[in-house]
This record gives sequence, C-alpha cells and structure tokens, in this order.
Amino acid sequence: MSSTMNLMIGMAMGLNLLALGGSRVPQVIRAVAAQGILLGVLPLMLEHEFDWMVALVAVVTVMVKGFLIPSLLHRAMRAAKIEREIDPFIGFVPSLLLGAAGTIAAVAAARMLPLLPEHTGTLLVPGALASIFTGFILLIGRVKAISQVCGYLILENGIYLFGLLLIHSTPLLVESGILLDLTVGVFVIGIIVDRIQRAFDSLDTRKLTVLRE
Amino acid sequence: MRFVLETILRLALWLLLAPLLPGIINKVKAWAAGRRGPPVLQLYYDLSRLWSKGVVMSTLASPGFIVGPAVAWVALVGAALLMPLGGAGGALSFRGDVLLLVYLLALARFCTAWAALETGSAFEGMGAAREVSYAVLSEVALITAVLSLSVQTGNVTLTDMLALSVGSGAVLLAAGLFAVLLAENCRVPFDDPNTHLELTMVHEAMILDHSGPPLAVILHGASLKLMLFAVLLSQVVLPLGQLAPLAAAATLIGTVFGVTVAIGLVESLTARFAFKRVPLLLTAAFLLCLFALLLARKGGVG
Amino acid sequence: MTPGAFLLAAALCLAAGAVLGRGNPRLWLALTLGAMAATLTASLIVCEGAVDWEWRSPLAPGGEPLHLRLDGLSALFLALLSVVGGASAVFSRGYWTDEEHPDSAPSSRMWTSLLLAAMGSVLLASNGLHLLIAWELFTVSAYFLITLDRRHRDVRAAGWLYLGASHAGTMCLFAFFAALSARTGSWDLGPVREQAGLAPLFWLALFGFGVKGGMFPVHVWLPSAHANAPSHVSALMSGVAINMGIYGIARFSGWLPLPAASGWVLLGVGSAGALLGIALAFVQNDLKRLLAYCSVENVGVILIGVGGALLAVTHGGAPWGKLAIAGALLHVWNHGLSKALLFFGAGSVLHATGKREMTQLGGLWRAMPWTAGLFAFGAVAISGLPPLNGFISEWLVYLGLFDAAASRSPGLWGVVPAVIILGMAGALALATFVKASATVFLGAPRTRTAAGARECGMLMRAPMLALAGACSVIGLAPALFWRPLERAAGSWHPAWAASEGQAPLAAAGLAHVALAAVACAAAAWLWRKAHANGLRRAPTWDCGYSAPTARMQYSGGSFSGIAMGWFAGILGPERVLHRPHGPFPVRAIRMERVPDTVLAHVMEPASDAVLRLSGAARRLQHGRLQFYIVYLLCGLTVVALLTWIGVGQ
Amino acid sequence: MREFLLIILPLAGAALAVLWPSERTRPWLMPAVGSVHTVLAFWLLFSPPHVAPGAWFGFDPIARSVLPAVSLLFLACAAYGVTYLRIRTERPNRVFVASLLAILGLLSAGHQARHLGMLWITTEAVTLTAVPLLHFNGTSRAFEATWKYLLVGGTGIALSLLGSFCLGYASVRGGGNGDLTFVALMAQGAGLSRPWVLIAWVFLLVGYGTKMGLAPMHTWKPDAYGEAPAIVGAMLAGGVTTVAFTAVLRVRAVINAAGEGLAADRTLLAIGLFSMLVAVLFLLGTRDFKRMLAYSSVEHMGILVIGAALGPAGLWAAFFHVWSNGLTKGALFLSAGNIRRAAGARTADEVRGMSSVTPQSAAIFVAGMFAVTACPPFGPFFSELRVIRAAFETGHLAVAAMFLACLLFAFFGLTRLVFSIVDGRPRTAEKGAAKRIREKAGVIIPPLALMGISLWLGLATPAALREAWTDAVAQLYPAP
Repeated sequence: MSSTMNLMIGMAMGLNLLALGGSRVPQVIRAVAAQGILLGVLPLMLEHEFDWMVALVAVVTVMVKGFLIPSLLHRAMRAAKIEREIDPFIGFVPSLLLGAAGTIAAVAAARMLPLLPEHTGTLLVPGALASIFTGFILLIGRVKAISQVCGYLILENGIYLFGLLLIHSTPLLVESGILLDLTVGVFVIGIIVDRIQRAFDSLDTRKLTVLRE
Repeated sequence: MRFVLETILRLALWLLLAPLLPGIINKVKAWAAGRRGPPVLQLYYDLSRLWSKGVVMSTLASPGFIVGPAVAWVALVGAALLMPLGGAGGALSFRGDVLLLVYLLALARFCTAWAALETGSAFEGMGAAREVSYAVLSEVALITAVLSLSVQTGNVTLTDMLALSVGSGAVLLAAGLFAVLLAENCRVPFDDPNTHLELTMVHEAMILDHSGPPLAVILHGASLKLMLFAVLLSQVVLPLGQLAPLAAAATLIGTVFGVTVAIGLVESLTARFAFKRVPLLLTAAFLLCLFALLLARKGGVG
Repeated sequence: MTPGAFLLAAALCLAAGAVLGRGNPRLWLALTLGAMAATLTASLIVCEGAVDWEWRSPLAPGGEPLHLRLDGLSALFLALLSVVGGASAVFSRGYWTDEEHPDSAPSSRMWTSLLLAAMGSVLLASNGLHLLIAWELFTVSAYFLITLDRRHRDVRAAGWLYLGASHAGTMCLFAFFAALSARTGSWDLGPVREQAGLAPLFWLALFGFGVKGGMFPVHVWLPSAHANAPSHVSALMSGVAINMGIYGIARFSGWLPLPAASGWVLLGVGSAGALLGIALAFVQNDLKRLLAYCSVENVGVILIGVGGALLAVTHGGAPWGKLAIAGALLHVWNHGLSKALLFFGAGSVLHATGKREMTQLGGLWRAMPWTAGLFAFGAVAISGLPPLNGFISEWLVYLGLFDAAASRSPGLWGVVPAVIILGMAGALALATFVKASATVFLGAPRTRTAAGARECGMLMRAPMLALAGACSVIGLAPALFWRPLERAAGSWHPAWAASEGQAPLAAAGLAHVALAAVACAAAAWLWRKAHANGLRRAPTWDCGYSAPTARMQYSGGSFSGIAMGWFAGILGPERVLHRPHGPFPVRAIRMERVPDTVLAHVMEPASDAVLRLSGAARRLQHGRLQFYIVYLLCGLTVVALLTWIGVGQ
Repeated sequence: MREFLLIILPLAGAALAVLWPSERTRPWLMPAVGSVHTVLAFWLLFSPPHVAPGAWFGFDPIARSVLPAVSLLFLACAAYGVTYLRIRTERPNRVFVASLLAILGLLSAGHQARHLGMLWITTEAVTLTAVPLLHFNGTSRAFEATWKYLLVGGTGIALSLLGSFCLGYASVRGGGNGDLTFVALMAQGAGLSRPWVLIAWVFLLVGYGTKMGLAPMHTWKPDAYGEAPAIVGAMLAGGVTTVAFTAVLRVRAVINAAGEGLAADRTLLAIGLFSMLVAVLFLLGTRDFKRMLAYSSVEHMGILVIGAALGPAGLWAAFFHVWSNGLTKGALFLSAGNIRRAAGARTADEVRGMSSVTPQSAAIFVAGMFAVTACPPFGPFFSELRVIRAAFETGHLAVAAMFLACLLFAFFGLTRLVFSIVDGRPRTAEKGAAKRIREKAGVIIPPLALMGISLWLGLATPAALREAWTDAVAQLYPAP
C-alpha cells in the first residue's frame, strides 16, 4: 500500500526535476498536469477503507490540477504566443542540480522531523519539501510569467502533499488547499485578460519593472 | 555728610592728579632721549585750551558723537570711585564691586568706540575695531587677574581683595596687569600715542575727528584710566591695607609714580609691535594671570 | 481672585483670538493683550505671594487627569511670556499688516494665539502627557509662524531645519516622559529627587529640552530659523520660545536626582555655547542672524549659571549656587526682553529698507532716530553693560561663580574656565553690538534703499519703548526682583528658600541709578558746552583723499576681521578671493561667509551619509519579481534562525 | 446572529451590486451597506454577544476590539467612493463596487474567524477579491502592480497554509483530535508537539507577515498602494493588514500557550524593528507621495508587531494603534487621492504648491502627516507613546531607542516630501487642473471626518474601546 504511494510520490518528485529541466513551456505544463493527477489520486491510496469525503477531494483535485488549470495554461500560452523559456535567471542545468540537491536535502530533513509512526515510512514529507523547493526555484529562476505560474503550481502541490498528513484528522483544512488553485486560476485569467488588452507584452516579467524606486 | 565730603575729596584727587601721569611719562621719555621735552603739566594746558575751543562735528555724526565721550568719562570716574585707595577703601564698596569696575571700563570702551564710528571714517572704524578686538584679550587677562585675587583672598569685594597680602603670585600678577595696562591705555608697544601715521594708531585713530570740549573729555578720561590701572597695579603688588593711612598714601603715590616712570621707560626703550604680535603679548599676560591663579589656589589665605 | 481665574480668562481670550482674530485684527489685538495682562497678573500673584497655585480637574484629556501648577519657577517664565508676547502682538500689527501680507497675516494672528497658549500650557502642565502635547503644539505652531512667508525657498529650508531639530528633541522627550512614567508608575510630574535610579533620565531631558533652548551643540536650527522668520516671530522665538527649553532644563534639573557630572557638563556646554555663539555672531553680516547667534551666547550664559547651581547642589547645596541660579533665571528675563527689543529694531529696519545685510545699510539714525536709539539701548543692555539689566544678571552669575572660587569649593576647576569664558564672551558681545549698531545706524547710507528709509510707525515703536522701559527698571531697581528670584530658586532647590546667600542688589541698583543720572547730566552738560563754544558741521576728515564714498566706510566684515583671524581655526570661514592682476584688471571679488560650525562639519556630513544609505537601500526595490521572492525566502530563513536561537536560550 | 449579519450583509450587497442595473446609482450601495455595517459593529462593540467557545466564527474580544475600526474606515471610503466613482465615469464600476463590498464581508469574517482553517480561507479570499480593485485603472502599471501583489501575496498565502498544516500536525502529533479552533489549540497548550509548533510559527509569521506587509515581505506594497485608487489603498492599509495582524496575534497566543512565547516575541521584535528600519530608509528617499504612504504603512505594521511583542501593555497599545493608524492612514490616502487627481502627477519633482491648488486636501494631508508621525494630540501619538512606555516597562531599552530613532527619521522623510509637495509655487499645469477639478465636499468630508475621529480617539478614548482592548488582551494572555 504505502509502497505504491511512495512510488507515486517518487514519480511526482521526478516530475519536479522534469519541470526544472524543461526549457519548452508546454513540456513544463504537462509535467505539472501529470503531477497534479498523481497527487489527486494519492488520497485514495492513503485510505484503508473507502470514504466519500476523501473520494470527493480526490476527484476535485484531479479535475482542477490535472485538467482545468493546465488547459487554462495552454490557452494563455497560445494567447501569448510563447513556446520556450529564453535565458532564465537560473539556467536549466543549475536549476536541475539545485532541484536534485534540494530533493536529497528534503529526504534528509524529513528524517529529523518528529512524525507520527504511520507517516515515518512514507515519502510524503520529503516529497512535499522537494516540491516546495522546486516551486521556489521555478518562481525565482524563470522569467516567463507562465513558467512562474507552473512554479507556483508545483509549490502548492508540495503543500497539498504535506496536507495529506492531515487528511484523516482535518480533511476540511486540506480541501481548503484547493483555494490556492483559485489563485492560480486568477493568475492565468489575469494573463489572458491582459493579453487581450495587449498591455503586457510577451509575458516577460523582465519587462515588469516599471514600478520601482 | 562725611560720605559726601569724602567722595568730593576723592573726586578732586582723581580728576586733578590724573592728567599728571601722561606728563610724567612724556618727561621720562624726553629725559631718556636726552631732550628737554614738554612741561609735566602740558596736558593741563591742552585740556584748558580745548575746553574753550569750538567744536567741528562731522556732517554724518549724530548726537552720540558728543554724548559718547561724556558717558565714557562718567563711567571712568565711576570706576575711579570704586577703586579703593589704600586702607580708605572705595567710595562705594559692596560684594562684587570689582566686576562693576571691570564692566564700567567696558562701558567706557563701548562709548568711545561708538563715538568713533559716528563719523563713518575708515580710520576711526579701524581704530575702533582694533580697540574692541584687543580689549577681548585684555579683558580676559583682567578677569583672570581679578579671579586669582579673589581666590587668593577668598573674597569678592575690591577693598578686601586688595587690602590683604597677595603672596607668591604677586609678581606674575603684576607683570600680567602691567601688560594689560599698556594695552588698555594704548601705550607702546601696543600703540604709539604720538605717531603721525593714522594707519598705525588705535586710540588716536578713534579720536581723529573729535575737537574742543569732547576731545578734552576724552583725553582726560584716558589719563584717568591710566591712573586707575596704575593704582590697581600698585595695590595688587603691595598690601597697602595693612599699613597706616599716611604711610599707605605715601607708598601708593610712590608706586603710582614708579609705574608711570616704568611706562615711560618702556616707551622709550621698545618700539611698537606689529599688530600681528599684539595678541601674543596679551595672551602671555593672560597666562601670567592664570599662573598667578594656580599659585593662589595652592597657598594664600582662605 | 486666584491666579486660576486670571489664567482661565487668558485661555478664553486666546481661544477667542485664535478663532475670531483671523478676520478682525483689532479684536485680536485686544483679546491677546487682555490674555497677556491676565497671565501677567496671575504670575505676579504667584511670584510675589508665598504659595504656589495648583489645580487638578476631573476631566482627563488623553486619559490623564488634568493637573496644572504654577510655582515660583514657572511663574517667572510665564510673566516673561506675557510681557514679550504682548509686545510682539502689538508689533506684529504694525509689522505684518493685512495690507502688506493679505494671505499670511490672518494665519499669523491665529498661530500666534496658538503659540502663546501652547507655551503657557507648557509652563503650567504638571502631567507628562499633557506637557508633551503642549510642547508639540508649541513646536508646530512655531513652525507655521516661522514659515509664514512660504514663497521663499530659504524660509522653507529654515523652517524644515527647525522642525526636524525640534522633533529630534521631542523624540528624546518621548523617551524621557515614557521612561519616567514607566519608572514612577504615573504620568504625573513632581519632585522625585530621592529616587536615585532616575538620575540617568536627566541626560534625556537635557538633550530634549536643550534642542529647543538652543543649547550649544544642538543649536543648529536656531540661527536660520530666527533670521528667516518674520521679525515679530523672531522676537517671540528668541525672547520666549527658547526659554521654554531652558525652563524644561531648569524644571527637571530641579526635580530629578542629579548625575554627578551634570554640573560639569552644563558648565561645559554653556561655556562652549557662550564663546562660540558670540564668536559666530561677531562675524555675521546678516543683522538678524547676528542677533540669533547672540541668543546662542546668552543661552550659554544662562546654562553656565544653571551649571554652577547644579555644581553647588551636587557638592552639598552650597549657598553660592543660589546666586548662580538666580542670575541664570534673571538672565532669562534680561535676554528675553532685550533680545525681543533688538529683533523689533531689526524688524523695523527690515520693514523700512527690506534689507538684512549690514553691508547694504548704514546711516539710518537720521531717518529712523527712534529705532536707532532703542536699538542702541538694547545693544547696551544685551552686552551686559551697566547701568542696564544685562549687567545685573551676568553680575549675579559672576558673583555665584566667584563665591565658588573664593570658597575654594571642589567645583573650582569647573568654575574658573567658565568665569574666564564669561569675561571673553562679554568683551566679544560688546564688540559685536558696537559693530552691529554702528554699521546699521551710523555713518553714511551704503545704498540708496538705506538712504530712503522711513521711521517705523507708533505700533512698532510702542512695544520697543515698553521693552526698553522694562530693561531700565530691572537695571535701576534690581532689588525689586530679588524676592521672585529667591522664590524661584527656592522651588528649584528647597534648601535655598531661606534668604541666606543674599546678593547686594540694592547697592548695585544705587550705583546704577547714580551712574545713569550723572551720565545723563554730563552728556547734557557737554552738549550744551559744545554748542556754547560754537559747533560747526564739516565733512569727515578724509586724510586729504578727494572723493570719499559711502562704500569706503569700515564695513562690518572688516570690523570683525581681526577677531575672525583669531577664531578662523574654529569658525572655518569660506573665502572667495579673486585678486585683480595684469595691467588692466577687470574685476576683483572678495567674499567671506561663515557657515555654522556644527551644521557644516557634523550635521551635514551625517545627513549625507544617511541619505547615501537610503539611496543604496532603495536600489533593492528594483521591480524584479523574482528577487522579491528571494527576499521573502530570506525573511523566512532569518525568522527560522531567530526562532531556533530563541529555543536555544 | 448580529455578528453573522456583519458577514452576510456585505456579501449580499456585493451580489446585489453585481445585479444592479444602473452605473450611476450603484455606488450608493457602498455607503448604504457601510452605514448599516458600522451601526451593527458599534452596537456589537457596546453590547458584545456571547461566543460559544467551539464556534468557528464569533464576535470575540479580538474582533470586537478591531472590527469597528475597519467598518468605520469602510464607511468613510464608501462615502468618498460615491463622489470618486462619479468623477471616474469612464471606468465601469460594477466589479469595483461588488468586490469592495465583498471585501468588507470577508474582512468581517476574517476578524471573527476563530478557526485556523477559516482564518486562512478568509484571508485567501480577501487576497483574491482585492485583485480587481487593484486593477481598476486598467493601465499596464496597474497590471504590473496587481501581478506583483498576486505573486508575492500568493506565495505568502501558500506559506501560511503550510504553516497552518504544520500547526494542525503539531496538534495531531500531540494527540489532538484535529479540532483546529484556537480555543482548542490553546487548551492543548503544552501538549502541542514543540518542533512542529515552532515550524508552524515561522511559516505563519512569514505568511501572514507578507499580507501585513512586514519587511522584507513588503515588496508588493508600494506598487499596489501606488497604483490602486485611494479607497483601495485605504482599505488595504486599514483593513486587510489588520486581518493579517489579528491572525498573527491569534497564532502567537497559541505559540505562547505552547510555552514558546519568548521565541515568538523575539522574532516579532526583530521583524518589527527591521520593518521600521526598511520603511525609514525608503521614506527618506522616495519622491512619490503615494508610495510614501505605502512605506509609512510598512513602518506602522512594524510598530504593531513590536507592540504585540511587548507584553500585555504593549498589546493594548497595539490594539489602540490599529485604530489610530488605520483611521489616520485612511485620511491620508483619501486626501492624497485628491491631490493626485488635481496634480495629475505623483512625484515631488512634478507636484508643487498644492496648498494653493487644493487648499483643503493639502491641509488635511499635512495634518494627517503630522498625525501619522506621532505628533499630539492625534491618536497615533497616544498609541505609540504607550508602546514606548511598554518597552521601558519591559526593560527593552534598545528597542525603545531604535523605535524612536526610526520614528525620527520617518518624520524627516515624510515632512521633507509632504512639504515639498504642499509648499512652493504651483506649476501652470496644476493651476489648470485646479480650474478643472474643484474640491467637492464628497471628497473632503470623509478624510476630514477620519482625522476628527483620530483626534477624538486620542483625546477622549471611549471607555467601551478601552474595555474591549483590555478584554482582547485578556483573551490573548489568558490568566494562568
């Protein structure tokens, strides 16, 4: 049981690296979508017996993380006509290495944290930390708005992953995590809307430096 | 009644004797230079002549041109009345009168400088500027001297300060005060009373435009000031307070005469300093008084 | 009637004046004068009487019950406030009229009422919170008065400097009162001499109030503010406002337990202020700036007096301290009166000629004899010459210090330099005011504007006459003022309430009266004699030079040249010198200006450093989102570390 | 029930605004709802309802001691907004009015949230609802500001969710039954798992600190405040930051109950002083008077957290400061908005002599400037003085010293900029603007009223408020 779960989490961590290394935006989006689906299914793995609540969470998550947001991202990408990330702040190889290092560090850090016995065996915490770390690397290292959004998605995937620790005790809190996707939605809609207004050229955040001291 | 008589007596003494001093100085200088020189009473003649002369007043000048000298003269007379004479003490004596004396001299300076500036002449401006600027240093020296006296005697009343013995610091104090005397009365080496180059004068430059009675008042005031310092100096050195009245009077007159002669000798032996070196000399005087103060802190009564 | 009734009446009058006075100058003047008269009466009742006036009320602004107190010390200041305040109100009616300043005259009236009310409340408030409120109200209203004429850049700059400096002081007072109330457990103020733990707070109070009082190293705001303010405001600022700071120092040095070094420090800053202030004043060319620096000097003299008293207290309450503090307090009065008189004089010159630079003036005595005479009077008074008031107070301070020296008290070595510097400052003050009055009023007019001046009107002349009268009263009958001074000294240091440590004011007064009388007689006599002998007018002797011009007169700059040479090391004058050279020299320039020593060599470099720092910091807000996230992560890490450390301990 | 009306009413108003047909009359919904809300809030202030300990939402002392201020501020902004939107007819106001009302509702919810999750959800919702408000002007600058606000704020929000998870896990790890109401958490107290509590504190402080705009997470603030309309700035500075602040307070109380209060206070002091320092450094240099307000807000957030770290007395002062700062800031924002419109520019290089162009707004602006720099007799003076006093009482002399130094330099910066805008000779363009825009009563009275309230707060703090603050302090420092 937990072995399959660990496997899935491991895949999710792999997807992190893929997102880090991917220079083409669609590839990053696909990685994120796949990660979303994986995470969406996870709660079912956690459960010993079937539970409507959890199932609902799973379905909603899969729908939103796996399909809705990625499709939005695709639309935004098309609207903005950008295919690839050009000279990011942190290059692809460095970010890959960073990500790998972060993953290892995450595993190490998770050892130190006092966990409940049922969580000690799982990769939940390492996966969460790794994804959060990855998310930050993307947020900091990428210049295209859409890649940043992907970074944010991975960040929140990590948080969601962490939230799964509490899925039994306080499912509601975990579900509320879905709201973060709303943020993402707002991002993307913002981009699209603004793209239509043509105010925001090529979604290059390097151009977003009018407001400064 | 007695007070009034005494005061009148003092006034007579001061006013009549004062013009004698410049005469003596000039005589000494003439003697040192091997000349016969003007009579000792020359200043009396000058004063009486000026007193009956008419006045030429600058078109720019305000009444202050004449009021100034008058007030200055009064201030000096007041200072003279405060000055104790041997055991007799001052006509008016109270705690802190010594400061009143110092500030009366300042008032006199203010008035003469004011009167000098009335005319708007550059020479007089120059003279006044020099007068007030050098006075800064000489006043510091004077105040220090007074302070050391009061530390020495543990007293702030002029009579008592001068009556008691001054002790070890006396010599330093005397030297310092002598320099101050020369500076305050515009004698050589600070100033040359009878040069004919206005640019080199202090006091004489200030009174270039005065004439007639005002000039007479100024000249008489100057002699009064000279005598004032001479008296002060001699009492600082000698504890006249302890002597019998007559003896005290005699010694006082003697020492004043001595001081005057000394001035005359200095004038005939030294030349006027360059103005740059004047502050040096005055600072030296100040330091002498300061050392006297330090000595006074050590020993002395109190 | 109790003082309370009068004070209430005064408060009402001032409030009414602030509200109704905007539109109606006459009414405002009447109300203000009424208020000042009432205040004066109240303070005189307290000064001459034996009991302090104290009033607690249930109503509690800011959550603290109102507590007012008028004792010997504050009454002394309040009386001065009312006298100078009234004079300045009258003067402003002639000086800053609605015809000449339609836009700012009404606000001038309103802010003046507020300023007077605020300063009065500072003196009355006996609760830290309310004192702070009054203090800040006073600061702000003074700011708006200084910057009445906002169109000029330098006026704005001066105002801002004033505001900033005052706020620095206010921050110290925040700390002071907050700490005091935190230690004593209440905002209520009163003697806490026995709580030795509070001694360090004295330094906060000293700095906080000293800034406003124009205490030496923190006087930087004073010269430009007093010089650029309208003259009726300058008079208020210099005559009263800075005394608020001195009041604070005096008040709390009397109430707090004293650090051992307090006396020495005060003597030190006092001496430094006296000497440097007057040296800077001597070399100024701007008449009002000169007067402002002279205020720094007089504050120095006052602080020397207070310092002497502190020395006496810390050395076992020797009686000579009483003379020192009495002298200091009387000097507050004398400086206030004569400085206000002088600023009025400068104001009437400015009003007549529109010029403050002495090099542009000259020979004004012919056009404005009243102003000239009164200015000369003020000059004599402030130079501390007999027979006027300035001498009396300086003399008391001297007497205290001399007694200290004569009694060979342990404080001797603090006293000696102070005395010497007092002497030097006195002589320099004399030089300064000879220069000022002579360059402005004597000789020939240096410019056409100066030649075309007119005498000021009665509204400006009357306050000057009143102040001159007050000066001569203190000068000729100082004995009248001994009792209030003794009371003040008593409420400052209770041990001195008893009348031991008398000052022979009666004798000095007698000497002064005699001197004044004889001097007048002699002057009149000489005048008559000169005319009797025949008085002839002729041009000034020009040493045979055929074409003298007014520009050839000895100017203020050349007058102070010698002393400038001595102090050049400290003052650091900035010189611009283009000598004429070559066969056909075109033009030669020689300019000399003396910046404020502290401002130029301490404050400005410091502020530049701060601004550079801020400039560097502002580069962090460069607009790159990615880095903003990095900042966020840094914050996260630091907070994590701090928490970890917190656990570690 | 009344307390829930506080939440429901504005939300309903928002829905109504969406449906409302007429552009011209829609803005009137804001003052209408606002006044009812204010009345309700003050009614609750004077007669607080009983709160069930386990309730997820409730008008507990904290809400009672803060919420009325927010609703007052909203009322003023709403009144101002009516006139403002009439001036800005070129922009459709449906979304604007709706989201403004929604924000009021969500703020009311956030202040009353007694459950970790609910608190987070409402904060998140507020964050999102503010987006269309920030983007109201629709310029590219506005978009940039919104984007930065969203990304930085979103990251902060994400972190606070992570923190909430950690706190939840601390409770579960400590054998809790997963009840995440603050009451329960505080009851569990020392039972919470220590390391997780500390981790939670770090994430929650940074997360909610980002929303408060504490340095170094404040970077979104100047852009957002600079580009948003005056009302939005006022609401953000006075309302949203307040929710975040109460959130920090509630969490801190839990940490304190868990026995790590000292560590929490140390971090609060550090971050507070750092915020003040950063704010001051920027205030000294900035030339843009709307960004200036943002930095001033950062400074005051620092003051709030410092107060919160100085024990009961300091906390009391902090609650006081929430009121005085919020209302005064509101006045500043609104008058600044007037000046900005009249001048058509925002930096001191372009704007001069506003005292003659818009005399009343300039007067209010200067008064507000003095008020916000703690000049008596306005509210902030009293609150900040109490903070200083608390610092002395708790023996934090260094804190007091740095605090005062920051206040002083902030004063330098503010006065320098404000006077350079207000004084001087106006430029011709502004004169023209003065002809075009005359100061309508609708844009003068609200800020004036706010200043008046700030004054009244300082001089005569109502007993009910003092009592409310005392209760709130008692709630956060429960007697052992």
